[in-house]
Amino acid sequence: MKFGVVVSEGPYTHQAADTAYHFVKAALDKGHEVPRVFFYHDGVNVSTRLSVPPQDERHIQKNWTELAKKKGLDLVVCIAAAQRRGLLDANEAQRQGKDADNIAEGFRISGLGQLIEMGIQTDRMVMFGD
Amino acid sequence: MKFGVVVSEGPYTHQAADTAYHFVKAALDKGHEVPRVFFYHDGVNVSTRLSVPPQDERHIQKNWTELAKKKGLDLVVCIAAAQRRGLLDANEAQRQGKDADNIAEGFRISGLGQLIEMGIQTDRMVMFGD
Amino acid sequence: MSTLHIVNKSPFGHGSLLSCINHCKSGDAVLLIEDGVYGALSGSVVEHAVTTCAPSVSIYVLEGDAQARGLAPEKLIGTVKPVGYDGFVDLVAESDRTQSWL
Amino acid sequence: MSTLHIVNKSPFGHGSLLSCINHCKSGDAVLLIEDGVYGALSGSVVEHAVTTCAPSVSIYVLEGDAQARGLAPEKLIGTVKPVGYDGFVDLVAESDRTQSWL
Amino acid sequence: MSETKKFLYVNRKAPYGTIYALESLEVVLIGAAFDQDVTLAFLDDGVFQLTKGQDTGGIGVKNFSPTFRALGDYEVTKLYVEQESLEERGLAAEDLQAVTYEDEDDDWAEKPSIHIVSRAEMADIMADQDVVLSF
Amino acid sequence: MSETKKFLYVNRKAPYGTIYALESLEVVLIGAAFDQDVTLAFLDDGVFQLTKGQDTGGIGVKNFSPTFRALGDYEVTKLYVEQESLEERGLAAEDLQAVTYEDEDDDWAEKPSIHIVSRAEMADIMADQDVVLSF
Repeated sequence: MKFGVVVSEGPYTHQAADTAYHFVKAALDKGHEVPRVFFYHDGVNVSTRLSVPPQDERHIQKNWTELAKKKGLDLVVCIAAAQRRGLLDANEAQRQGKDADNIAEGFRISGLGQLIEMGIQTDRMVMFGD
Repeated sequence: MKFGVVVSEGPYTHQAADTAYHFVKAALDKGHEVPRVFFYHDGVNVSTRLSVPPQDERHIQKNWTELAKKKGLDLVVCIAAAQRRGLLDANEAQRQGKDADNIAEGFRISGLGQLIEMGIQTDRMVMFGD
Repeated sequence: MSTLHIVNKSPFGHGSLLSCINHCKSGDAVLLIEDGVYGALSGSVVEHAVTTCAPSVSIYVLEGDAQARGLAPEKLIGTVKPVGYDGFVDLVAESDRTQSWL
Repeated sequence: MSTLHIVNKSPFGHGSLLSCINHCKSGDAVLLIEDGVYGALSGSVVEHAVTTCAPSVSIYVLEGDAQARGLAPEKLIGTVKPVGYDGFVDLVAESDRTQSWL
Repeated sequence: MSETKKFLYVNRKAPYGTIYALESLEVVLIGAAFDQDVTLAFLDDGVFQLTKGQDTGGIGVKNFSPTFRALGDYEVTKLYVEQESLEERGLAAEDLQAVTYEDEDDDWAEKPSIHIVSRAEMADIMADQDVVLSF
Repeated sequence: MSETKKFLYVNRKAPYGTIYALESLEVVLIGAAFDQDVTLAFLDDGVFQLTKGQDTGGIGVKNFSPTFRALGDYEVTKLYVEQESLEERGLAAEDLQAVTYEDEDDDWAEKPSIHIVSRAEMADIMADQDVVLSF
């Protein structure tokens, strides 16, 4: 079965990004497909590569990046939500005249249409948020 | 009178950073002092200079930076909360081996002791959060 | 020795306003801001809790937040007093401490 | 045609669980995750609402979240069924849709 | 894409205090281009999104309530508001702004998009969807 | 700094679902170095922070509940828990972990740091502070 997943809250602040991660891993382990994970609202903050959590804590962004690499996940960060909150990839930074970017490997910035498309193309959608 | 102010939530997601801004402006207009504003929890996200809100929306980070410049505010971003969430200044980025930084002008990163110190040295503390 | 309590959440989805009211002492003030302003609506299921909290406790509502949400003055509980950001500042200065019910 | 309702907030501070229960239909399932697991505590003020929602609605609690919060099995309402992340996945697959009460 | 699914947008949060209401509306507007069967549900504090007379001048935030009135142009015409949620908040139908659409199948007659429904009807609407998005 | 103020840390949120409980504890630990008069209040969902038997292995998040037991070493010895909040949640005093300190004024006798108080007593404690920090 194909699952679409939405993450709506930022890392560490809310548990949503953690629960979604464990859910996606369990779904893949059971042989389901997770063609896309969509990060919306504060969920876009998961994608920053500048996070430096304490040594004894999980590294939420790295967990997602590694899972994406291993399983070929499509991690999509909503562009509108990301712009407001200061999450940019190199292209966006150049286009907006910003001197730095902060998106981690494994995440890509795209539009809200990708969320709707995920709803159409998957069998189930699960939202994790606040 | 001296007011200390704490902002505990991120920009746009919650109204806290806006309400705090209007409160600080009103306090200064009435002749009070606001020696420090402390950004904690997701409040540290206010300090990113990479935010690109829609043209017809307020620019929360710029509002704070300009108010700080005009009135000499001390905008302190909690280092522990900032590290988790991927907010770094140039020094921190170098120290952590990160290839980019994102703190805006007018904000400085420092420790939680600055919050306690603010509580000791001001007459009133007001917290804005979720 | 009085406290300014600040409530910023809707009382219909969150327990903050009721918890605040249950911990108020005579002479305290409660300021409703942000989504907290809905607590000032007359005719709601929390109106009784708000009105029986007064008169020993004064209830204020931040005007800009009430207007943003379309709460016209005639929709508000009669004893609730509207204040602007400047009135908010005065309330903080006049109280001995503030407590935000986050 | 059944729905898996997912509740992630404590029912003591937030209205989500009660609102969810009020919108459940016979045959639906409710999964309590994150701070929502507190809704499975026996002896609490929301126990009655949870137990009268069943038996036509099944209530599940995410084990890892319950253990993290120190909710031992004997503290939970007897009819609530614990599931792991794999059971969560099965519940999603077996239902026709999920609805998160954020 | 030829498949048509029933999308329900569930709005349970008040406007302005948090961004969810605004960002929900952004999804609805983008989603309208996908020709799906779209319904919006307003319950709990979500009913506050539709109150009339919203004026955000005093808080320096953009007033997005007029955008609801544009939904008809995007063929989003089913907005269900829960009666019990209104009553608990001391609100009635007349406290909500008018949102209408022009019905192309009925000589472009102007019709209301907002329908007040009972909690039981809302539960039926929720149970009749393919995809439920919560904000 | 010679001035001593009364600091109250108000904890009203559950642990793990959000970070407030953990980041509150980080403030308390740093604040302990400032030699102020520190009190912690646990009410509403905040009482869940002190439950015993927390085991976060299944969710991959750090278990910070043992840190409360270290507060005595930082001379943070006043933890007030509201009785009514416990009861509403089906909890009793024995569901909380033991937190103690060694009283240097009483021959280092081990004493409980946690005190169960009524809602009215909690209101009195809140009204007796200089600075109230809410988490």
